[in-house]
Amino acid sequence: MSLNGPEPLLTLRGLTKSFGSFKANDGVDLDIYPGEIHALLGENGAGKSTFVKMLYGALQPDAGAIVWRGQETVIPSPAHARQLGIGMVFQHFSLFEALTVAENVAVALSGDEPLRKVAADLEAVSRQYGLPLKANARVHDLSVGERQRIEIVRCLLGHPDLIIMDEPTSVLTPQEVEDLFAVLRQLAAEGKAILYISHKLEEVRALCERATILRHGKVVGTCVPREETAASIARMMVGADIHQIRPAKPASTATAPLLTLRDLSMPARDVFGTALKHISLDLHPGEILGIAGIAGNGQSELFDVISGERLASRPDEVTLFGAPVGHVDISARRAKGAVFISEERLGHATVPGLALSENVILTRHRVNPGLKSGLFLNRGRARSLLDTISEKLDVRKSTPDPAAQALSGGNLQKFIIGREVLENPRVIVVNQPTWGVDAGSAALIRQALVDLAQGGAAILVISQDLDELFEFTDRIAAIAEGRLSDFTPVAETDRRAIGLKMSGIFEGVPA
Amino acid sequence: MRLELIKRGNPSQVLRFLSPLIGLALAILTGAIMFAVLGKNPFQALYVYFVEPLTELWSVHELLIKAAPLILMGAGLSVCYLSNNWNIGAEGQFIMGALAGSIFPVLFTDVQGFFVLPLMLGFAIIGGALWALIPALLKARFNTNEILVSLMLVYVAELILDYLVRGPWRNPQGMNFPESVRFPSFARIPELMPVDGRANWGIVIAILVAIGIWVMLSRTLKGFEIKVLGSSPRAGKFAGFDAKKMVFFAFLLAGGCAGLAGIIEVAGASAQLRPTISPGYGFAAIIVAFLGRLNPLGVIVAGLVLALTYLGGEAAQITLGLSDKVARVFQGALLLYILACDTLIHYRIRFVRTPKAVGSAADA
Amino acid sequence: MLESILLTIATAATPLLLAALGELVVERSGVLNLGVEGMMIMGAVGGFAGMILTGNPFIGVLVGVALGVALSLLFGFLVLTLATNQYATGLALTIFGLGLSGLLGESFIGRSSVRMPVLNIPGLSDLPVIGRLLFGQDIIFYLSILIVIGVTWFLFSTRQGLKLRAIGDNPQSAHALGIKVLRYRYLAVMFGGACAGLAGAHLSLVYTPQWTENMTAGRGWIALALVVFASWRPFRVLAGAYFFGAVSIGQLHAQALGLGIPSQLLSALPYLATILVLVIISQNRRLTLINTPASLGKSFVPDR
Amino acid sequence: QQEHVDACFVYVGPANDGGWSQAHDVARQKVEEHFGDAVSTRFVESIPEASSEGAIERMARSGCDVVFTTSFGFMDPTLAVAERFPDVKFEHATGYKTAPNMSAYNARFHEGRYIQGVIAASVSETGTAGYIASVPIPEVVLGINAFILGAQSVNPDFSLKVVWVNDWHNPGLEADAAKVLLDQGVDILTQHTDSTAPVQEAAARGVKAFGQAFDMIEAGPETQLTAIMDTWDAYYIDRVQTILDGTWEEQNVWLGLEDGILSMAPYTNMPDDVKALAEETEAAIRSGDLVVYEGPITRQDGSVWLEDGQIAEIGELLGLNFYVEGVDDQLPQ
Ligand SMILES: Nc1ncnc2c1ncn2[C@@H]1O[C@H](COP(=O)(O)OP(=O)(O)OP(=O)(O)O)[C@@H](O)[C@H]1O
Ligand SMILES: Nc1ncnc2c1ncn2[C@@H]1O[C@H](COP(=O)(O)OP(=O)(O)OP(=O)(O)O)[C@@H](O)[C@H]1O
Ligand SMILES: [Mg+2]
Ligand SMILES: [Mg+2]
Repeated sequence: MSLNGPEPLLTLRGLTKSFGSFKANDGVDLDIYPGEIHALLGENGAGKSTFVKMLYGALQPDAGAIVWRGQETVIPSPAHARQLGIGMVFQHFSLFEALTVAENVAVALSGDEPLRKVAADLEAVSRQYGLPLKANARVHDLSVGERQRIEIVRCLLGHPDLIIMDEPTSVLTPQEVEDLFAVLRQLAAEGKAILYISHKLEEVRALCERATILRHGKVVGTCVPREETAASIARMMVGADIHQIRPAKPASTATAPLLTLRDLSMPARDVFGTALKHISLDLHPGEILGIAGIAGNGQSELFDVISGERLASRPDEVTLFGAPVGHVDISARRAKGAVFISEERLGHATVPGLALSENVILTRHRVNPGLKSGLFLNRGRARSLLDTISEKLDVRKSTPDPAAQALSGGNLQKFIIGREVLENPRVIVVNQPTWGVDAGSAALIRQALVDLAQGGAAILVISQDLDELFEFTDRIAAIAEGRLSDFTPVAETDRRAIGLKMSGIFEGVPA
Repeated sequence: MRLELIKRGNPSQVLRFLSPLIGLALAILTGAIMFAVLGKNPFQALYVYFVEPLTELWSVHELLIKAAPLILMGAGLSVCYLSNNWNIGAEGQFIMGALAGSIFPVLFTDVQGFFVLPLMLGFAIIGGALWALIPALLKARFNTNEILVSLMLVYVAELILDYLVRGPWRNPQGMNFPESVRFPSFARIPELMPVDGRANWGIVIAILVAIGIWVMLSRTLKGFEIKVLGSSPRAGKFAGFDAKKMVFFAFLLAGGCAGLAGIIEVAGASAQLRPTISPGYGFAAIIVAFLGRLNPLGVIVAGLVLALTYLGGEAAQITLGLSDKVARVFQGALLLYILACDTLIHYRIRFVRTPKAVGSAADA
Repeated sequence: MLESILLTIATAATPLLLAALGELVVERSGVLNLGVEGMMIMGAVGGFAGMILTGNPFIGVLVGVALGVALSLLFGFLVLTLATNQYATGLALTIFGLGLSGLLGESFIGRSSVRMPVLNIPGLSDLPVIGRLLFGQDIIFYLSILIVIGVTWFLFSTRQGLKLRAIGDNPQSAHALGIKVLRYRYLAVMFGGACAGLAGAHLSLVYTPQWTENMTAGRGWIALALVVFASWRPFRVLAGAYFFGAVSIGQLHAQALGLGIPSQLLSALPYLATILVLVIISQNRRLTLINTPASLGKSFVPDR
Repeated sequence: QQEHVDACFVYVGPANDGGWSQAHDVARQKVEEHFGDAVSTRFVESIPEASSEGAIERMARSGCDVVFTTSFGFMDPTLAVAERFPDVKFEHATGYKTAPNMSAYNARFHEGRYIQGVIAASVSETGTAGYIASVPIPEVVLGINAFILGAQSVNPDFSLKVVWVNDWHNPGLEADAAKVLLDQGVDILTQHTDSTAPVQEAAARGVKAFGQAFDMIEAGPETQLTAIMDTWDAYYIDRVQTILDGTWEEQNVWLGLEDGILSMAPYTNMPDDVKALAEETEAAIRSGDLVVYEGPITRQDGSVWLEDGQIAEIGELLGLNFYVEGVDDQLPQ
């Protein structure tokens, strides 16, 4: 149990960090004891990643004290943190695609052991904790789950006493999550402390002994998660009640589908991509379909071919409103009344350096006639659209028309959703609608989608977040290695069954 | 002590305007120091460089003659660089445009009349564009590095020109010297104000083209497309823009501009083909494009500034006996300063002390 | 005769090889330095000036290398510390280097110099055909071969080389792991400057022991092409440099044989060959995708 | 008559290029030395032919009494400026156009090349020389022909290998060309390009070579046979004097060894009998007893160009673009 040692392993006092005039962390206090699994919770932008990066030496605090094993310490670099015995698994992978697994591990080790020894060590550790890895595989050939294992093994090879994990489960199947939890419990039993960041409150309740909650860079409370409900923890994070989604009435599938895929196959884009194999689906008006799956199993390829960013090999592999569009480009598909919301917010759904109003033009120039007059752009119109979007979806921004990169992740996602749904699209394809978005914003986004379905739109949701899919979709399928399973009504399935499908175990067309 | 960059959420609009001016000021300061080191009075030298060439009308005409090709090519190259197409072969496109445009006065000497000049301009645009098409095609089709291809083609174009004026296109009455016939008056770009100086309508064409490109970049969907594909190709594709088509568009536009500049040079100031027809305008245009911050209106100013450094270089040689290399060092320094100052638009700069490790472990 | 033709090719290839190897390391770290030509010409003027002023060609080499490094530091400050556009900065560096070398070199034009001495390896240099080629050359030639081996060993067998490749692949990740991205990149850029400077010194001390303006004559650009040609592998750079040397010497042989092909066409051959090879190489998508440093040409600003 | 003359020079390359432009600049300095305070000089260097008119005009406007424009490509721009500035005198080198205030001057460099040919054939063992040529213009073709004519006067079977580098000044390329020619077995090297690289290369292999534009003996102390030296000072001093005297007149001259506009560097590194033969040949050319382009001369294709005793017309020579017999190369047409 917690508090099993009188001495905390790590004590933080008044840790403060500003970016420019913005205080990301403001006087944060925290104690971590050996052998405990400690959750760090908070909305998007609450300052969790900033906080742990300071512990790992990747950022320098502006004020405050770090006390490690009773001694006040400055941690100037990650190398120093690793020497002290602090290891970290990053929210965004810090892997090198072109290198092998062993090289990826060796890069982060302090010593100068030969690669062969590193490879042997890592295979030993990976066996010990049940995280199988091949040392000579190249990362770009690996699945996301395997990549996560590299991160963890790399961290463990430094023999840390404190392990920081920033949202490690967002990319794992339920089965993999359980395996990971087993590893973490084993580590805690060995006396190591674990600082665990997650937005998945049920997981936190299952795993963590204590939780510290951040809001706007300040500690707003601590709790024992097991003694709380997900809703009560969320209330502490947001400072208000989380809105419950009103589910849509199940739609009838008697009407003609608005979007169909028929035996869609597509070779891999390049050596790093996934091939799509014989995918079929029907999407009816008023219906929300969910596709579960671990990233890297063909989701982005599927999204690209439905959106028309990549063309199908035959026109009738994709139909929209009954017309074959496999060879029609993305603008024409939008013009028909479909919208596409991609998972990558910066650099795909938006241009980071352009103002939001220009980012409105980005996907709407062919659809919204008001944005152009003759050859010329109508920027005033774009700005007024932006105002409407901001109001409807509560997009919070520092100036009236900032660059896309100046928005926080959750606000940017709200902008993107608002931009796409403004003109009541009839088909919506969305990839990872709330990935990394906090509970409050996520609820807002999901409600907006549900309302659209209620109004007769057909919605396809691709997501790695099973909770999300179970919360607001009608039927769920899973994608694995480019193959798509059957859709099952939500009421007739459960997380375990979908989890199995996500690992590629399902009937269907042969691979 | 260490210098650190802090990203601004929003680019600074004030500095967007000020940064080239700061760069210019720093370059002038460097120039002054360089003059002092070379034993010249820096104030007098700066006067000779930057003011003297503007004090006489004929000299202003010379300035316009030099500025015209720089502005034309700089404006075209801006579109290339904005869209992330690294065309550094404008010099070759300039030459090939000049060659294509010269077909009429050199080969079809009996084709005469007012329509010849427009035909020459048209052919020059096509010639420059076709030469630019090669790197575009190789980039779009085979993913071949366009920097290297466009540069290699400069050497090839120079050799083609050399071959033609020494061989088949040599003036039959020219004592076998390497030059073409002199272009007859109907094949020449008319001079603007012949009483005052030699400047021709080329500068007017250049400025009009630059303004046209500016309108396209800032006001039209095409311009938006150029910026989007340049800064984020994936987002551009998502917006329905075709990156491959943009490769062609940018190269053809820049090549056409360079070709037009080529014919303006040979049918304007020099009136004939020679083994070398450009004193490196195609490379100087790269400086012009960046000096003008890839904005065609800025390019107009930048073209004039750079032309001034050429004239100033000549004036400094004649008046002060300063080597012509000084002008070239100055041009390079100017470009480096402008680039450095551009950083201020997107980043705040701050000086920090490196933190020192304290605590249990040995210093790393 | 064959031996001396090979020697001629080796001399033509050595400066290309050196400059390309330096650039290879720079690009492996994710930085694109288009200023090779500018650093090379500074190496040439530095090498010659150092030799004239001290009478010692070896000091000349050191001065050439130092000037190459100095210019590369200017580049590094701009693109690494100030995060300027790498393409534009490299171009500017070339323009600046060509101008500055002209200014610095004014008083050295027309001065004659001693050629870099040849270091014969006793016994071996008398072997037929390859003896003088491999064992009877100047120190810069030996260095060029050692650098090929050294760079290969460094990149693929050392921890620092691994870190350098990791940075070229993904500087964000490297930074998160605590690798000092900018420090590595600075060192790589300086190594590139040193190699370009050495290549320039070869031109003004071995190739043609004299100083003239623009004497690099576009070799820096060829070196850049060779890096792509070699898909970022040191031994392929070696092959590419000797191939290019052979093509450019070969066209002169064709002329001297009086084959009657227009000399301009023959002169264009090396450039056309470069384009052709670039096209062939870039067609192999898998090869380029795996070897191209993924962050090449993109600025990286660490957050602290 | 006037008290003071401001003489100005426009160079195509750097004033210290070690070749063509430097030769003019050395002559300019000799003009200053010769006249002292009576004459001042100025110059602009590295003026690209493509955009020279502005620079020439700037000179004309800045108060020059005479402007020497020293590259063929300056011809038409000089003419254009001359028309606008009738009171300024212009002197253009190596062209053929003149105006009332514009003269043309050139040197019969081929006289020196004939002597080189004589020497080459006398000392060569292989009977083949290598010739590094710059760009195919009549002057260079005349030089190649004169060289082979001189050589054939000693050894009728003498042959010549030519490599064009398409540049006047490119040390690297010139060195490569030298090596290639030496690798192909020539044992004499001559050049019509400006850098010392070929002489250096020849010296490195102990092969005899001729210098160009300057005495390049430093580059090949043991191997340079002689060099054609561009000595424009004789002409420049002469022309400036006519301005001081008020007797300047437009003219079009093609001057030779006898006029001092070119001269031969000391004959070195050759047997005494060869040296004597060279000196004899030079004297014969100076005296007019020997005319380089005097028949019988056969074209490369075997057809007769000049009958026995027939002397080529100046006009034809100035525009010559074919080889005579014995040149192992083809000229682009
Ligand atoms: N390098 C930086 N420069 C400027 N602002 C930053 C920087 N890094 C983070 N921020 C800002 O600081 C705040 C806290 O960010 P942080 O990444 O710590 O949040 P988080 O709690 O981890 O959020 P999430 O749940 O989305 O991961 C955010 O508003 C973010 O935009
Ligand atoms: N177990 C250890 N005990 C003490 N010092 C160590 C230990 N392991 C590594 N170090 C030292 O810690 C420092 C950081 O090591 P590391 O190899 O990660 O970084 P580096 O190579 O110095 O720098 P960079 O991260 O930029 O490559 C090194 O100076 C290393 O000598
Ligand atoms: Mg975070
Ligand atoms: Mg290290």
